[in-house]
Amino acid sequence: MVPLSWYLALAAALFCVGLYGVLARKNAVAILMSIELMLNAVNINLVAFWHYLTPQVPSGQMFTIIVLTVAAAEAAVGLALIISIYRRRSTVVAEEIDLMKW
Amino acid sequence: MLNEWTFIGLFLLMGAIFPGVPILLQSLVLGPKKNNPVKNSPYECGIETVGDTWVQFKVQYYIFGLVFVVFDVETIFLFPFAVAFDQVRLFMVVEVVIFILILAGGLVYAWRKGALEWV
Amino acid sequence: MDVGTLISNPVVAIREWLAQLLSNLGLAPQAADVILMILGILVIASVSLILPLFLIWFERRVVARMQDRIGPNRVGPQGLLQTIADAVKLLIKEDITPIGADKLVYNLAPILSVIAVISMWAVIPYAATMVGTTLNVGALYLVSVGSLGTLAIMMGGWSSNNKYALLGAFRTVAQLVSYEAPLLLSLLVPVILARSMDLNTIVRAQNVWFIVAAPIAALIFFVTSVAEVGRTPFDLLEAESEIVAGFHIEYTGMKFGMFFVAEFLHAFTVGALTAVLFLGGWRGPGAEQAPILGVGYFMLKAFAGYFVVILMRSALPRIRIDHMLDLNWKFLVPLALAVIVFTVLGDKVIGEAGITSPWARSGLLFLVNLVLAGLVYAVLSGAARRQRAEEAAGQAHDGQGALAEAAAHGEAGPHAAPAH
Amino acid sequence: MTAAQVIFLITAVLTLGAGVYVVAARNLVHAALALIAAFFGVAVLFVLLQAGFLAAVQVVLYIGAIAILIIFAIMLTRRVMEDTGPQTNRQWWLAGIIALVLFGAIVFSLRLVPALQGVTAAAQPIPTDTIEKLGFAFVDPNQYLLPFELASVLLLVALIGSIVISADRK
Repeated sequence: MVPLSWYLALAAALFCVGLYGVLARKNAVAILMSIELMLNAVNINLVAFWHYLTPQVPSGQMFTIIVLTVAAAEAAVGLALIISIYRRRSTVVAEEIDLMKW
Repeated sequence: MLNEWTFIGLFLLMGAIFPGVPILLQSLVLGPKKNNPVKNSPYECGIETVGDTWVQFKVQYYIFGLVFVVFDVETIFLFPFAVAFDQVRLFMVVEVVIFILILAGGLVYAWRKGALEWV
Repeated sequence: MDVGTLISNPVVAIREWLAQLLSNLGLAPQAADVILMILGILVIASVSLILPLFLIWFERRVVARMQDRIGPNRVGPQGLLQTIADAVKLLIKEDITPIGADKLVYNLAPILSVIAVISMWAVIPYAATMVGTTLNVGALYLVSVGSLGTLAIMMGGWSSNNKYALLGAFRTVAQLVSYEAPLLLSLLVPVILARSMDLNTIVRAQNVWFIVAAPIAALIFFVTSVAEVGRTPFDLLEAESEIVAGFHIEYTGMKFGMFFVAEFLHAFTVGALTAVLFLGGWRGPGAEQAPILGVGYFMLKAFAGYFVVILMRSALPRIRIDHMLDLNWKFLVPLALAVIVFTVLGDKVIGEAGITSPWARSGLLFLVNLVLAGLVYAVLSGAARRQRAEEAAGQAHDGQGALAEAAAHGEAGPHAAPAH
Repeated sequence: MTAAQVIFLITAVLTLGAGVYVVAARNLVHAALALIAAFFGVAVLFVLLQAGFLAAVQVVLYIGAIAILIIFAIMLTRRVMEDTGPQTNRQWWLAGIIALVLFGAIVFSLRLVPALQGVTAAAQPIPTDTIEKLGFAFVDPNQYLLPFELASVLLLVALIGSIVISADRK
């Protein structure tokens, strides 16, 4: 069988890739995609812990579904914000969205 | 349980090979290859293409996607509930009805706000 | 090998015989399992890919009959081989990739669209013992592979570098994505009634066909499924007369053929799924004892569903885009939500009251549906009456205005003046 | 090496590769398609972890809904397609260092937890009625009723919020 540590390492790697994307990408939509990657990494962790440690209790799967819900809500609101900003200012570059300095 | 999913995995693989073979057969072996720039240009009923392919689309399309995502997530919650339906009591069913009604409120809001109109 | 079993239950008999053969050859049981699986997949996949050859002929003949024509009747007996001739024609056509197209995505899209449809057949039960695999999330699996089809169309439309194709892709989102919401909701109703997402369990639970207990859900499921296929009256994503075939405008040869095959197989799958979820699937007299009969019943029901799809296609005009969206969001989605609320409450109350006879339960749920239908009728007729009243008031107002205007400009109006 | 390990390694490499492509690709639609591949890889991992329901949900929700929404947003903000300059900001090297350091820290701290070492099989057999338990847990007041109802409120707020944000006319 696959050891638990493999899943955890993969999740950590995926999380860090997502983190790099969030910090380094200029495009706001790309940043949002990187956040989705990070959420997926978290989900891998939750399901892996559920499978290996507490398979009798549905908590791990429960939280995964809650994370999915939050991810969906976040994507919906985030993309709506980006589209709205694009329509007002014709840009989706995160650095140029500096309304506070306007 | 893994056995069933192995079947699905192999099926998806085979589902890619089956249509892939005739496509490759046609494009690599059987079909003629006499390309020219005019033949390869985008088809617009014989008229030359003007401007960019990326015409601007309405934000209206996005709103429908948005409402869909919300209802998609809602239904995902209801599927395990449906499977456990024999165990749940009547008051738990009422809880689910409240859950559905809260989201129906969202639909009503979108409707009243005019977000569901195609303008 | 028992001949009786071979005739009445061929798949299991052949499977056991092959397993015996493979273990005699000295293969490990797991390897034998995988080989049997691959054989099963080959059978299901090739049947579902050869089936469209027949379906296309069948549909062309039926549509021709509806339009008082004969349809394909030259190649082979009754034109049966016409589709094969067409496939050969597609095979020897030139493969064109338009300038500026995204090569990888462009070539992947038709394959993905076939995968999306063909994969549904992995979980559809043909008979009591004949099913690709019993997945405990079967119903959800159907939706998940179905959503790959939406993706395939978007990929095809985006990668073609063509305005019409992109427009088609966007209409796809407006239509396929919108109609997925009521599809999911109506799919929930048979799952509630059967307390399982496994399709074979859903079929076994139908001592009384679910169409009795959930007629409205069945109707919603059927309509939204047809919309998901994207055929008339819901063919806005292709709409030859407006956006010249939409997302597959640039596709030629076999790639176009694959979109075509996927569409026809999907249309038949709609019939098959309606049969499985609402019409009792393979159930019928003697189907438990002789599964081969079950295949017959299943195919009969699936073809009945498919026939209705064809009738809809040949009888109805294309729906307008705003009407299409209104039908979905202002009618089907609220109705599906109401059906779920009524069904869960009704079913639980019936269960708590201690009624277990399947006929009584289905009958009571049918009454619940009837009440809901009455409510919907009352709401709709009320809304229609209000709208008519508003329109009448508006028209009366307009009419008076027009009359006053005509009076002000004289009898003939200003444009007729030069003629005098 | 068992079959499960081989499948895991292939899936892990493909998922990570797709993830790297998401953050590195210049063409955003390609990045979104790579994101879909990563989602699919995670679904395969869920299957390996015997969470078939979550795998199906992952495909329905992430690929069927969220990814479509993202592709859609990319198509609506079409200017981003014309971006030819660098797709990363000036501090990309700093971001890389942070990500690498974090990865190192996580792996290091994982090695410090003795409870995680050598876990290669599930502690208890995986129950066959996971979905049923999940469904019951959602509506049982003693378990997760509050998150369940809160989820619907969250979705309602998200729906109203995004309609308000995106429906304003210029």
